[in-house]
Amino acid sequence: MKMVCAVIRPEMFDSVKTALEADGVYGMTVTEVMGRGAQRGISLKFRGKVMPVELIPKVKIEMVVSDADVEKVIGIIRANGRTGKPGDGRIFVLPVESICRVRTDLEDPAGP
Amino acid sequence: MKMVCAVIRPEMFDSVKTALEADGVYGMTVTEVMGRGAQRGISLKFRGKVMPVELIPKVKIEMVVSDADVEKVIGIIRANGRTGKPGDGRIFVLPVESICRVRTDLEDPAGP
Amino acid sequence: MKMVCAVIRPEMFDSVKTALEADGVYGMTVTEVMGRGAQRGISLKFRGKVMPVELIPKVKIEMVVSDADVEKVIGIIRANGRTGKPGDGRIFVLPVESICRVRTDLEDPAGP
Amino acid sequence: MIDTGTTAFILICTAMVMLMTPGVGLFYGGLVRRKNLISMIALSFIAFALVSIQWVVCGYSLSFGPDILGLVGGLEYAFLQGIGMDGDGIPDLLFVAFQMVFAGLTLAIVTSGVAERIKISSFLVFGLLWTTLVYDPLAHWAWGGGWAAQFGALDFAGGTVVHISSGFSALALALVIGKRLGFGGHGMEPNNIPLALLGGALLWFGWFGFNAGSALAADGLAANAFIVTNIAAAAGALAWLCTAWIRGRPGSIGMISGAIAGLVAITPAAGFVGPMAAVVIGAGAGLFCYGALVFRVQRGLDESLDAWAIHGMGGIFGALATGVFAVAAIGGVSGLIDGNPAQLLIQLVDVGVVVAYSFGVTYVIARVVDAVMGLRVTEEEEYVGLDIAQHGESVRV
Amino acid sequence: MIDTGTTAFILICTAMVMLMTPGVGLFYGGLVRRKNLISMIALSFIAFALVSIQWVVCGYSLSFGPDILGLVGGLEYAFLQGIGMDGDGIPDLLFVAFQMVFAGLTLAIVTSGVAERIKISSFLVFGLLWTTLVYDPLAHWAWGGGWAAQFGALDFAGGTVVHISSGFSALALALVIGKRLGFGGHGMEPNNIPLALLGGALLWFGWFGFNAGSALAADGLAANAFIVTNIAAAAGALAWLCTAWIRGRPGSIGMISGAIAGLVAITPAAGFVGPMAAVVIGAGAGLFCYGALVFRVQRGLDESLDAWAIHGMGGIFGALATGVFAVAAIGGVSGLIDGNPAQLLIQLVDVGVVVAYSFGVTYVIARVVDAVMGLRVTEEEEYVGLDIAQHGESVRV
Amino acid sequence: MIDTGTTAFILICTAMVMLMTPGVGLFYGGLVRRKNLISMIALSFIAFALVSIQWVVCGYSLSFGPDILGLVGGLEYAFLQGIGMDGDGIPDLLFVAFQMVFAGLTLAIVTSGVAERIKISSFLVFGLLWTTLVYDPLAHWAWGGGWAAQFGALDFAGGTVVHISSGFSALALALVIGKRLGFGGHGMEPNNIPLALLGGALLWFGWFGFNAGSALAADGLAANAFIVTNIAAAAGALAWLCTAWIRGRPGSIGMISGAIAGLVAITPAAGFVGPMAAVVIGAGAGLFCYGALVFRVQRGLDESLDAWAIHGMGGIFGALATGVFAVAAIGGVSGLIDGNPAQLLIQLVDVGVVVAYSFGVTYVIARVVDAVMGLRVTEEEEYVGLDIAQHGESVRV
Ligand SMILES: Nc1ncnc2c1ncn2[C@@H]1O[C@H](COP(=O)(O)OP(=O)(O)O)[C@@H](O)[C@H]1O
Ligand SMILES: Nc1ncnc2c1ncn2[C@@H]1O[C@H](COP(=O)(O)OP(=O)(O)O)[C@@H](O)[C@H]1O
Ligand SMILES: Nc1ncnc2c1ncn2[C@@H]1O[C@H](COP(=O)(O)OP(=O)(O)O)[C@@H](O)[C@H]1O
Repeated sequence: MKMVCAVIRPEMFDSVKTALEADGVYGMTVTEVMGRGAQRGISLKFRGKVMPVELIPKVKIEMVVSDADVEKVIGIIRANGRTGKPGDGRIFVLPVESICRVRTDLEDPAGP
Repeated sequence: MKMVCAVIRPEMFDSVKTALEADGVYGMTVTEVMGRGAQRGISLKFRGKVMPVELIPKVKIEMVVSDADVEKVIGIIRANGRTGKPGDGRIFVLPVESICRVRTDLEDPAGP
Repeated sequence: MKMVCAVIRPEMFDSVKTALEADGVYGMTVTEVMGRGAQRGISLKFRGKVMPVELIPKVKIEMVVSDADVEKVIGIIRANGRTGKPGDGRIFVLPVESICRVRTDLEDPAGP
Repeated sequence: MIDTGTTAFILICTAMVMLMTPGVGLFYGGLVRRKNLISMIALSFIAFALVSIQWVVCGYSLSFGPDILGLVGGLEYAFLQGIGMDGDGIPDLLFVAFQMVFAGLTLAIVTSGVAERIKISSFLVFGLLWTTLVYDPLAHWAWGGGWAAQFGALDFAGGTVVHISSGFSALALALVIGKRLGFGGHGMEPNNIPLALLGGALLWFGWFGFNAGSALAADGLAANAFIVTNIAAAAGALAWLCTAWIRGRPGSIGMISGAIAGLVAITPAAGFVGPMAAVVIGAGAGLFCYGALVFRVQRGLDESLDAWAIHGMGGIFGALATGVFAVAAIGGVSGLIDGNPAQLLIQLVDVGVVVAYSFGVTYVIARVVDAVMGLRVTEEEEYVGLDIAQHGESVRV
Repeated sequence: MIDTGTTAFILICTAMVMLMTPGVGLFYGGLVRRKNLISMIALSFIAFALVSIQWVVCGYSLSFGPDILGLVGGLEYAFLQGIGMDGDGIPDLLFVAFQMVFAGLTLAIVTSGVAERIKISSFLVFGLLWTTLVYDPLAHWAWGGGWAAQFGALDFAGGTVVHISSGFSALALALVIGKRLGFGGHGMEPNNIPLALLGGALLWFGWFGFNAGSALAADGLAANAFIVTNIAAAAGALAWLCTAWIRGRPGSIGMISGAIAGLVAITPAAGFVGPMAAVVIGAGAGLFCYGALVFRVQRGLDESLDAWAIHGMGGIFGALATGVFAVAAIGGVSGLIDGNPAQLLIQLVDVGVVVAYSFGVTYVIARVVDAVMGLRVTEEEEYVGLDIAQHGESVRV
Repeated sequence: MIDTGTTAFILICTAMVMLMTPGVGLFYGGLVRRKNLISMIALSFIAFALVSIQWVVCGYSLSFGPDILGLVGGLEYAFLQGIGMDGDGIPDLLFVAFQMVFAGLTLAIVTSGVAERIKISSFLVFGLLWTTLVYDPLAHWAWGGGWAAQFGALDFAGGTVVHISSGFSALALALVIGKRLGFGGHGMEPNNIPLALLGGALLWFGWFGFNAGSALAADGLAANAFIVTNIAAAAGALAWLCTAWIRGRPGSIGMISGAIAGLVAITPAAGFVGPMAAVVIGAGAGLFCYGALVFRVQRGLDESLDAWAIHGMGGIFGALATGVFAVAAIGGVSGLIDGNPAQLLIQLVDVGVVVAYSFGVTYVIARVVDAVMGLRVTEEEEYVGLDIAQHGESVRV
């Protein structure tokens, strides 16, 4: 079980979500975040002075998926969240030890 | 040390928090998130057309607890966050390598 | 690769961010959260009655960094986010299995 | 003859009262859960738009048309036939507009009882029936020459017509539609208190148009209505704040609720009582409505946003207080203290009839609509929230 | 002689129209992406401040100075020379103020076309040119004794001057500045619908001052303008809501857009048509502008916040409807139905000229400014968002 | 004799000024940290409610009662005894109401100095003392026939009474209560800039009622006051914007602060100067207050929301500018440029006395309240935030 944690452009969120849906990936937790990454390459010039780039609104999607699905999910996010410009985002994969539901007392090892 | 990450109904948050308090679990970080899970089973019919279900407001609680406490915490969340209907939420357990305070320079291996 | 996850005072965020910047740590994802920790020691008395302390606004910074950088990052956060009073926050370190970009199809093992 | 000063005054007052409707929407919207915020604001707009059309089609005529047995107006003015730009003091069309915004607001207040669970289509149907069968007759009774006016009941700006009627109708509606899922057990904290306070501020502002405008002249009576309105609001806010303080913490929602309670209670009285009575009425209403709210919660009634406790009970308090504190020197009628105990009795009867009528008729309308098309969204829709389920929109975190 | 009632009325109406400008800012701000929310609100304030100064320097004189060939006013009143506290009905200075808030609002509406990508310095230059070269002549034509007034074109409160001009100017501007990065493919959902609804509520409120105040008297005509304004807004809201419903879900943004469409369309007509015509005009505008918006989206035009579809096309609809529904009994002029088909023709010509002039001149101004200093921020700045890039501020999550 | 036009005007102006108080609350609330947002809005409401009651009990009489040695009014009108619905031009009760909303607003502005750290109970006590011992005498001096009026000091709408007094009182209060924990080192960014801009918009809107209403007539003077108010606001906004631009980026908070600075500065002058002077006064105030703010920050003074820099220093600027730019043709009094240098001296003396009195007396009151019950919340409460600590409420993320 892995947690795929993708930080993407808010503008691409809808197409990513729809694409994941189409491929049967439903479970996700979404957070509006602010982020900074490769856009450090972006410099805003202001009255001659280069200003440090601030944080930019991003959307973080957390999906816990079975180990086998990790590649698929990453592929879908890349295919649908890409514009090719700095700021498209990052995907982190974290190990998950266990997952369960609140609704029942059963463990939920089979994943989402 | 584990991070117990529970995504629950906003409506149940207060009772979960109070119950955790009562059992001595104080440390927590709470985020308002949007989520989608088993409510994929829910279909909204609209003018005959079935509409895809959108994201629903949820509350994410992250608690770093000692390995021994994981089961207790999960039990409390289940006992107090359950309505028995789809949407009650999920709990993920992630491994944590270390934890420390900002306030002092000491490591904090004993957990929260 | 580790995820350093720091929950700090909103008031200290700017100086922490600037200090990280100065040391070449750019990539970060920031979330406004509510938290509760050692401030359980804080008691608000109200009309004689001690009130339970509620959740307080905090800022969560997630940074995925190479194993070697973990200590440095923690040091910077501590140096710049500390007031010495309860509420300064916690830092959790979580293992990360892999990290990649959305912008290209290349893996990104060298870290951020 | 048209007086430009008075006409200017009522024109602006009408606009101010119009602003109260989104004010109610923002106030209610801030108090519900985040997934229903848009829904509450939208319902207020929809209520207002619906009533605006109904009013020119038949509502005005039913309210202010030639009296039929003291019960309702005739349809002579349907489609505003014969209503023109002339008038006595103010243009007739302006009177129509002024009364229109009252009617729209009243339906918006009623949405309290069905918050977070009403089907928008059913609300449209219910709203149309309600404003026609409940609001219009009540307006006729009090202001259109109906039995209450003939009987001598005092209602300066709508304590019975607007507040008692909306409050008790919200209660009836809440009983028919049933509690929200999880009500009682679940936390249902306000999602956006600053928005609710902004809504409250717009209400307070608009209420000056509501009460002072009801003098239908820019004169001393309007000035009296204006100042007692502000005093009662302030007294209500402080009274509720302090009561809440004694029992816990002085929350801002309590403060603004107290202000609204004071505003409601002074509404029927504004043209009949003086400033010092306003302090008593405002503070009394703050305490009384606070009690009503506590009672409502204890009884487990899910009249969700307290139109009943604040508008309904505050309206009763105000109508009776009018019978107590009215002074002949201000509005030409004496109340209990000024030596006319009969007035209190008249007020009591009026209140009783209005409570019974609005609660009863609303209950029946709600049952009928529920039976025919269902008032309530499905359980899934309620879980998902009305913003998405009904409007296909959502408020980001 | 100054009439206190009328003066009181116009003073307050002026303040109400002023409030529409931040209303536009909040409305637009709620509709863009979060990283540009502050920018939209700030642009509306800046537009208003800029025009306020330009107006007293030369704008008023260009609009209302002695007529030059029917095209523009002379500079006799520059710096408000000779404008004093006396006047006919209302003080001359008040007329200046009343017209000033219209001019400021109009520029604020135009920001729709450049939302999320305009450079603030270029906007200042563009705005100054635009209000001087487009708005001022148009105001002169319709209200300052220019050719349109002489020709007999009817525009009660600014259907051509304010709405057609701002709508088509926004379109021209959008064509020059180009689409937002990612427009079409990317999701660009409203970041804050409640804020947009609040903005809409302020617009609705202020519009009473806009339309009724345009009677320049607190009289029956103002009352007529007031009530038809409300009716058209309500009808527009319901019409759009229902249309959207048939094709999907009845969103609140659609509802408020419909209300604005109704308000726009009734603007030129408010002093010429009666309440029942207002129902038709409002509902018609709701449908018509809905169609225009769908067309705009299908054509892939990034006139981002639909000033064209709602103000521009709604303004055309209203101007023509005025020619159809005008009744001599109300505004002294008959339209098609009242037996004067010529009026419709006059309206058509007026609309045509205003559309061509405002689109054409704005296009040229925009090209020139773009060539000289660049209208648009850099790609990086657009990605980062104008709040940070232009203002150095940001809205927290 | 009551004039309906004037009465209509002042009734509405009173309502508009009332709306400024929540406007201040929203403005301040948007500028503090999220954990104190509700607190700031609530404080403004509480200030207003408290003063509303105090005003009818004794405040009005202390301000406008029969003069005692030029210092304060007698208690003859306590409890509004003898104040009725008749009057000269407007009903006496309306004058009471109009002055009431000024008094309430002024205390709300003062909360700037104690933002994010005041104990609500102490604020109630402080507020009561402050409005009685500081505001009421100042109002008497300027408008109630006190020494300043006798001396010939000009203050059209409250430059000294409202703005200098609140600004310097906020400073005194800030010195007594001390800096916020972490002030200087910690980041204390505005939590909600759009809300602050909305608050600013309501202030700008209400200020028309404030300044034009102070003509106490719907006449040419009111029109003059109206237009110069708008011009000064616009000029102030643009001036501050450009200054901030030269030194960095043109933020929206700077823009709206500049507008408020312009509004403050034109307040005492609105009935004495013309439109072109207003451009100078507004722009000058924008620059001057910008400088004052920078100075305040450099000196490490935690007068948290800049009532001192904007209201206090802007008020001084405006009072002196009145002495410079006053023209006999407008308000009957000449200033320096119009050939009466003595007026500037009078203004200087007036300013000096008001600064000293309001700072001094406030300092003493604050020390006394601090000694008796403590002005400030505990360190824990401050850390947790006043929303939770004082009101038991919170704003969700
Ligand atoms: N090392 C990191 N740790 C945590 N979050 C990161 C890191 N690097 C990037 N991010 C997140 O990813 C977002 C997009 O990163 P960015 O570098 O702009 O994308 P790209 O590399 O595709 O251009 C950032 O805004 C930030 O939220
Ligand atoms: N696979 C997943 N990955 C991440 N978050 C998930 C996943 N599945 C569910 N969630 C989160 O849990 C929330 C509740 O899930 P849901 O399936 O509705 O609960 P339940 O299964 O108890 O009915 C979702 O809204 C989502 O935020
Ligand atoms: N065990 C925990 N699990 C998750 N988050 C925690 C935990 N303990 C503390 N936190 C987070 O850290 C924040 C600061 O903790 P706190 O104990 O107040 O800091 P400190 O220990 O430095 O005084 C809390 O508000 C909470 O968000």
